[in-house]
Amino acid sequence: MPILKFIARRLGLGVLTIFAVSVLIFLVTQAFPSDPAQAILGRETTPEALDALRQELGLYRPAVTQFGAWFFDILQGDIGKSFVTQLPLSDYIAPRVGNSLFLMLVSAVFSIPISIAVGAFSALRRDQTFDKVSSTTSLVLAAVPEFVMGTGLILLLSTSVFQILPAITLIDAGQKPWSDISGMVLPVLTLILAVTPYVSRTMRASMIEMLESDYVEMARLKGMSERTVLLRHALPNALGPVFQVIALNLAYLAGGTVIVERLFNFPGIGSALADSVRARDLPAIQFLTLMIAGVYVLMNLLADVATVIATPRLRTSLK
Amino acid sequence: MSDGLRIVDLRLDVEATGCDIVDQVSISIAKGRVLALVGESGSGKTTVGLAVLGHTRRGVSINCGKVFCGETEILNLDEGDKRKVRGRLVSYVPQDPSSSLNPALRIGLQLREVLEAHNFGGSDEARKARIKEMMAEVLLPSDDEYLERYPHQLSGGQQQRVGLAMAFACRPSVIVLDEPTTGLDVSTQEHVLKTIRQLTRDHGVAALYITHDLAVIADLADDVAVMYAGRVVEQGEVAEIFKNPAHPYTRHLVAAAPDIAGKKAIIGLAGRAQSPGKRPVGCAFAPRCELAEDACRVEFPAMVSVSVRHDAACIKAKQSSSGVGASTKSESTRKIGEPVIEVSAVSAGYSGNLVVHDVSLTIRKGECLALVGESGSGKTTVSRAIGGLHREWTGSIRLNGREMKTMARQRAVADRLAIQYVFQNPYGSLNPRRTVGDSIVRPLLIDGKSKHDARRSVLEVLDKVSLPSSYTNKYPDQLSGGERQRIAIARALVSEPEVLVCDEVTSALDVLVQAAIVDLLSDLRRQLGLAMLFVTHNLPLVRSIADEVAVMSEGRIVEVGPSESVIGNPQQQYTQSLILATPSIERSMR
Amino acid sequence: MDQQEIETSGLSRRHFIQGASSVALAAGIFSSSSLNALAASVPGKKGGSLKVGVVGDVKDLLDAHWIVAIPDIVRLNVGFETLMVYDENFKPTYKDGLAEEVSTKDGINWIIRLKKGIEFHDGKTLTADDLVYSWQRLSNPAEKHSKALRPFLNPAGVSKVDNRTAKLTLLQANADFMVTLATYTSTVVPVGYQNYAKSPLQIGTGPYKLKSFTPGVESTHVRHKNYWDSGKPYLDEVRVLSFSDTTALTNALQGGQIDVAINVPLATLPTLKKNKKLDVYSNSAGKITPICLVIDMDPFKDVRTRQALKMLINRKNLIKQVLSGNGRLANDDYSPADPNYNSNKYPMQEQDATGALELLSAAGFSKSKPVVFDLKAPDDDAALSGLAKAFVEQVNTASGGVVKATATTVASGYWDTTYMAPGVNAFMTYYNPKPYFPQFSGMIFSYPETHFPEPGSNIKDLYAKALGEVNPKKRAAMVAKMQKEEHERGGYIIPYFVNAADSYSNKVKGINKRNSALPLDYYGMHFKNIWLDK
Amino acid sequence: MNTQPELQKFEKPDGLLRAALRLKRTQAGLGLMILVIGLTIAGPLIAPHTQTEFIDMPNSLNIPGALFGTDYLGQDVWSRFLIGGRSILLLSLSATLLGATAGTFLGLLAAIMKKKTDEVIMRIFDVILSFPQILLALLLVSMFDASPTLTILAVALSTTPRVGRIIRGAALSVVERDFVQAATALGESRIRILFSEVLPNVTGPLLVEVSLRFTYSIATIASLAFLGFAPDPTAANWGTMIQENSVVIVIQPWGAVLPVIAIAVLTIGTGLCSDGLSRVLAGIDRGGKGE
Repeated sequence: MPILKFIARRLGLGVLTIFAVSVLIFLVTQAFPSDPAQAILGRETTPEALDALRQELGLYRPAVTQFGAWFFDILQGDIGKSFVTQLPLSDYIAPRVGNSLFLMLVSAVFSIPISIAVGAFSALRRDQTFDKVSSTTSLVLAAVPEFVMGTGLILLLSTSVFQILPAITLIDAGQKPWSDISGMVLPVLTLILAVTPYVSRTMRASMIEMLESDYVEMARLKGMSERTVLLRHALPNALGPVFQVIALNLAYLAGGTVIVERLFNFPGIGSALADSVRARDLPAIQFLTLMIAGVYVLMNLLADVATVIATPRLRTSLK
Repeated sequence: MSDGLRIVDLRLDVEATGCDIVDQVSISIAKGRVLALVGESGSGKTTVGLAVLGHTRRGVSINCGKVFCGETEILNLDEGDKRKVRGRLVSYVPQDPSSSLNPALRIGLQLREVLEAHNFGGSDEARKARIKEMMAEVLLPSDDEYLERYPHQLSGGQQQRVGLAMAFACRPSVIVLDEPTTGLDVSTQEHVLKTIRQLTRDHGVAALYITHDLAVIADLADDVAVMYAGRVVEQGEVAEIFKNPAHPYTRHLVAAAPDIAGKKAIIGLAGRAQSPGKRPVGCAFAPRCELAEDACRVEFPAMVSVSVRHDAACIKAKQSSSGVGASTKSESTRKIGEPVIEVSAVSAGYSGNLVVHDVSLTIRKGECLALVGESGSGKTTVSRAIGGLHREWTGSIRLNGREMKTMARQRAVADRLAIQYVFQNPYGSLNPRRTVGDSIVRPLLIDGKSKHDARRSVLEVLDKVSLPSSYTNKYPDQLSGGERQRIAIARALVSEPEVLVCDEVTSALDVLVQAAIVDLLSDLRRQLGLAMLFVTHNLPLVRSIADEVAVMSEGRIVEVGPSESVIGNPQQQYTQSLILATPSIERSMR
Repeated sequence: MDQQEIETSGLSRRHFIQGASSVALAAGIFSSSSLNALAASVPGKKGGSLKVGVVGDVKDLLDAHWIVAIPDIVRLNVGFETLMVYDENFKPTYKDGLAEEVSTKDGINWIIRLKKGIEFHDGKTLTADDLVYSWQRLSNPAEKHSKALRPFLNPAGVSKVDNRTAKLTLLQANADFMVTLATYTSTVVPVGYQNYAKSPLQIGTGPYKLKSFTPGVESTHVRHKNYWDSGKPYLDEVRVLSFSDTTALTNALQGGQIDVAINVPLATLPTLKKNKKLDVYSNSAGKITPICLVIDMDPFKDVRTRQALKMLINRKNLIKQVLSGNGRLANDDYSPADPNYNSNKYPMQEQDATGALELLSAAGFSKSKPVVFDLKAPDDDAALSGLAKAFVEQVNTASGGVVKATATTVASGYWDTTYMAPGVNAFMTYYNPKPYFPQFSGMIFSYPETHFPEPGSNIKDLYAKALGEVNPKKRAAMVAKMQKEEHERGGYIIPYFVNAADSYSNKVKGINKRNSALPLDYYGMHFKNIWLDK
Repeated sequence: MNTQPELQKFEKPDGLLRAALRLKRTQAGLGLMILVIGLTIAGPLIAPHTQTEFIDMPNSLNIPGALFGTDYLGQDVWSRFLIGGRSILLLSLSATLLGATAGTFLGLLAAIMKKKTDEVIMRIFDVILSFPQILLALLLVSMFDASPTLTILAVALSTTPRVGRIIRGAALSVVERDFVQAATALGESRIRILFSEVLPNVTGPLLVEVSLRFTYSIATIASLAFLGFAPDPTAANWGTMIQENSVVIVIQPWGAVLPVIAIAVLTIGTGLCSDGLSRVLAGIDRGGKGE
């Protein structure tokens, strides 16, 4: 089964990348100026206590050993304790993963169909009003930074102009991510506005390319109905390149949302990272960055596989 | 004999500018006959072909005219009806099958959908049967496994056959074939042409065959329409056209077409047809026409009948004074000297697997050796090895007895400059960001010549390739294909090499230009006593330029010898089949 | 950072009453407090869940005896109670405390008797053993929170008398140890208590029992069914939610997503006050945000530099600029509610550039050789970073270039990496209001932030003597001496007293609007007085 | 006919720019950019007050001499706005240029060296690309400090592989072209081929990518400031301003609104420009790349 071999190969590559990523993260956090032990005990401590803790944390071991220990613990699913709370990180992160996942799902469920539809339609109506409007809009939206967009939305919908939506999300611990729907409107909206442009523009471009292609012209010359021409000949081939962008954006939604989550106080991994950075909680920073990078790698892998499966030329040429 | 296809006074415009691409085109084709629409690239052949199906490319619109397929007028139909007609009444065979078949769909489906779209055969069983039938007719296996294949799993020839099957699927009465054999090897081409002839005759289809290859026309078509700058300048029966072409342009075409069985000197014509909008008033060919007089520049000449069913749009059509004199160059002045290049036992490959096996060649001073073969025969690999552009090769290549290193970079400057390479695609072989002058002068600078001398020799060499010195400051994309190829040759010559390796140098050019370039090359060889390796898949051309020919197949040299004898009476079975497969005007006229 | 404050001072009753009136007049809130007393007397409706918002992060912790940031103070107060509680005049009272009676004859031996029938969250009855365990934990030298208590008490000094009575034997006399008993971190915990990091089981006697706690996110506390104060608490549960910043906090309050917002930025007060649905209460008891100059480091080694800087600032403008006017002038001193406040009657320091410049040039500074330092502040509290920026701007401008100060706001890890870190010579901190002695000890023993006093100073002995001194006149004299040294040589610049502002939905009832050591009068006395009017 | 696409692909760079400038969107984009850049250049000169000077009661509007009132610290919003664009612009510009240069070099190198070098470079790119741009920057800046140098390096680092990939892709198709072969046949040195044959033919894609990256650099650097990681927190900075003043946005919106508008206008401007360029370059416009 060549496809499996291909997936395996890509998987291997992904694992290698992740490993390199983890090394990078560890190097950066190792170079971290202040002393973890100090950070844990605060300044209210004795040299003895510091020394003891450094021993306990294994800070006296050579960096390689430390890295190895850290990496294998994570492999075994033990992501360790927070430096500042001394509590197992999993308790802190697990619910937030759920929340972020939900946020990502909701945003994706809305943005992806919309963007594909918009992209395809403006490709069909190329250089007509709809196309002009939609492409300019998406251009503008793509350019504006999320926190600017988010602040704008807060101004518009929850503070200055209208007060119809809560400016922040409140998901109580133990509660399901969907417990505060009204509070999720703004973050989701911001993310949709941030993601849709890319997908729709890619969709438009590749759809136009397909519509220009010889075989679509041929299909027309064969007397295919316009519907068949679009749905059977143009669309499937157009989707290929879109997978890549969708994957990238999903990955972004899953972890690159630090700003948006912080802006709306959304209890996800993005804001978790922001907090950990503020508190200089090394284990949390290390794990979260690694996890987010992992999602990126995984998503790209999925995209590649999807593209291969969707493209006979590639699929059949696998060995 | 009732008309299958009748085009009346067709005109198409560029929407943006409103100037015509195609004008005053009237053609009629009887059922069961093939009319060849011939012309250089940009003459508007394809535009006409598509218009027959009521289709235009983006930005082009049909201004006026009528197209009758049998009794049905196509252009007045609304989109829905056009769709019903396309593929059913009139169908289309595209130029490049590899890009015209949907890569994502199995060929079986792509065949079936035509039938379904026109509800041909009524039942799925009937359609299945029809598909098998069609596959058989185009000589392809019709088993399900084969129908399950994707286009990219088929060879070029097979893809084109699928294209044909698709076109004939619904038994159309009119079919448009747009250069369906360009890019196919001669043997494949022959089969495809056979199939086309077969199908059209059997089913009484009126076929519009668009091409630039006169030999193919002679081989296949019943009638010819010659297009120049968007207008039909001459039409009539094939034999008529070839025996006494009336329009100067047609005469040039015929004179420029190399033929495997006929004369070997070919005569080119400089310049190129003007693009839509830039076309002169009156006869568009006038600027290139040696017979042109003021009257030609006033208005476009009307069609005059030359003889029975043979018309030409030229005021001088009647007077059969050929303006095209045959080549007057004396052959005697050519003298063959010492071996310059000795290739012995060269094997070459790509990442391990060999594509060239133990090839040996010798090229003497002033001699032109043609290396012919179908695509994938390894001829280019050999030439690249000689040029020092191929990494993976073993054996020995000697220049004047000196052993050459593998890659050009490892060779001595003198040796690099002694062997010069001219590439197939003139559009790719010049750096678009460099002026012509800069491109040409590089070799000299590498040679360490002073700026001043370099500049002088650049002007000299431009003159050699008969281009004005003003071209030094032009950029490649301001030049025509022919001019670019001249520049490429100039760059090769500027360092006064001993060996010139020409890799398919004319394949991207129109026939007139091709002839001109071939002319140029022979002249240069004569003047400079160059040793030349002329790599080509075009056998007819070989007769016109080469003294010696080496035929390659599957990485091996199958036959070597003087071109006359090899082409005239080939010894090897492969060579024979190759020559037989090559269409020839002479042969078909006999 | 108002870290754990074991207070080792005391003041006799009478002085406190004087102090009371002074505070009351200063704050002018007699009427309101009496009104609220009435309001509080009305029995509230039962049930409901109260959402309390506070700026916090993953550093949030839960320990009955130790706090770092505001969320920790709130959570501590929901679940744990002290033996005595300050009233609005910082006078320790038995009401709302666990002690029935506290007595001493010599100021060394203190007898503490517990109220009857007090139950822990787990149903266990409070006994002297728990008291002993609590005070041993509080004074255990191994625990970081014991620092300020060490001079007065060690675990050996804690003993059980009978089932409801325990005895604390101090290492030295302390005339008014009661203040220590009233400090909100001196809570009573059951035998074997450990902090949340060690055990999620947080058993106390408070009106609400911890149900769940996620640092940086929230904690949920449910009603303690057998709470000792009859009829209370009213609410079913109290939820303390952490917000990433004050913007999110105020947005949540205005969006009605939370009922109470602790410590809202003063800049937002106008907006909040305009909001009909909200109630704002600001506590003017004397919270301070000192600028700490380390006195044994350059350029502050020279006392004239310290004095010059104090003269260079325009305190009125600082109140306007940083507090939007919500503050009172301070003269680099503290504890305005204390009867001994400003006993030397120093005149308020006005901006005096010329005087300052004379001092500086005398100290050898000039435009060419300016006073250079970098003032560090955390970026997440506008009260601190704002003051730092405004202060720097003022001294630079006023000194005409003789002072070249910069302000750096530290984005992350300020309290670990910057505050009091070696090599840092100027930084910001803050303290909740409290009487003079505990504040002094906090700044000398818990947090020698400015490294005050200078070598050879006897101010520490003076402090110890003053503690033991029962006679108010003699004590006042000693305090005056101490304050003189602080005023002349101290490293703190305290330009004003901050009004700590809190805001809550007007559905929230039962909050006693009076000044107190903690916001909202101890958060409505551990939230037991608060009820929701639906 | 069949040569049309090639002609397009090989527009000369000046041709590209000029052609792009004929598009309305490019003109508009350039206009917006010039507007904001002009503001950041002229701003500090025309600012009525210094960026830290105390004007009046914080968050108050209609104060004489303070066009848009005072911010959370009683400073002049208008002056801080005028001054606060410069650092963002300078930082993001230098970060983009640095990243683009590195990316171009590595991309070309990968394209022409092929085999191992290519593999190694691309893998390294993959690793960096596994981080969202803001994440990588945040990680570096928070671990050390938000000094200008580090900020530039952090953003440049995340820009390099993105530019590199594009350039490599463009270069690969160029390297295959015959004129590069011709140069090889003449025995030109690799470096010379890289810079005088290949580079001039990828300036189109490069230009587009750089303008696109510039947009993202601005966004990233502003976002960092918004998160509190500005090189100089006391100095006026649009990102910081939004963060500082959003708490009082209801009573005094300008402190946050002005910078919001400015950043939006700037990024939209650069966005329009890059889109115009890419339209011209590709004939049809390409979609944006994710993140």
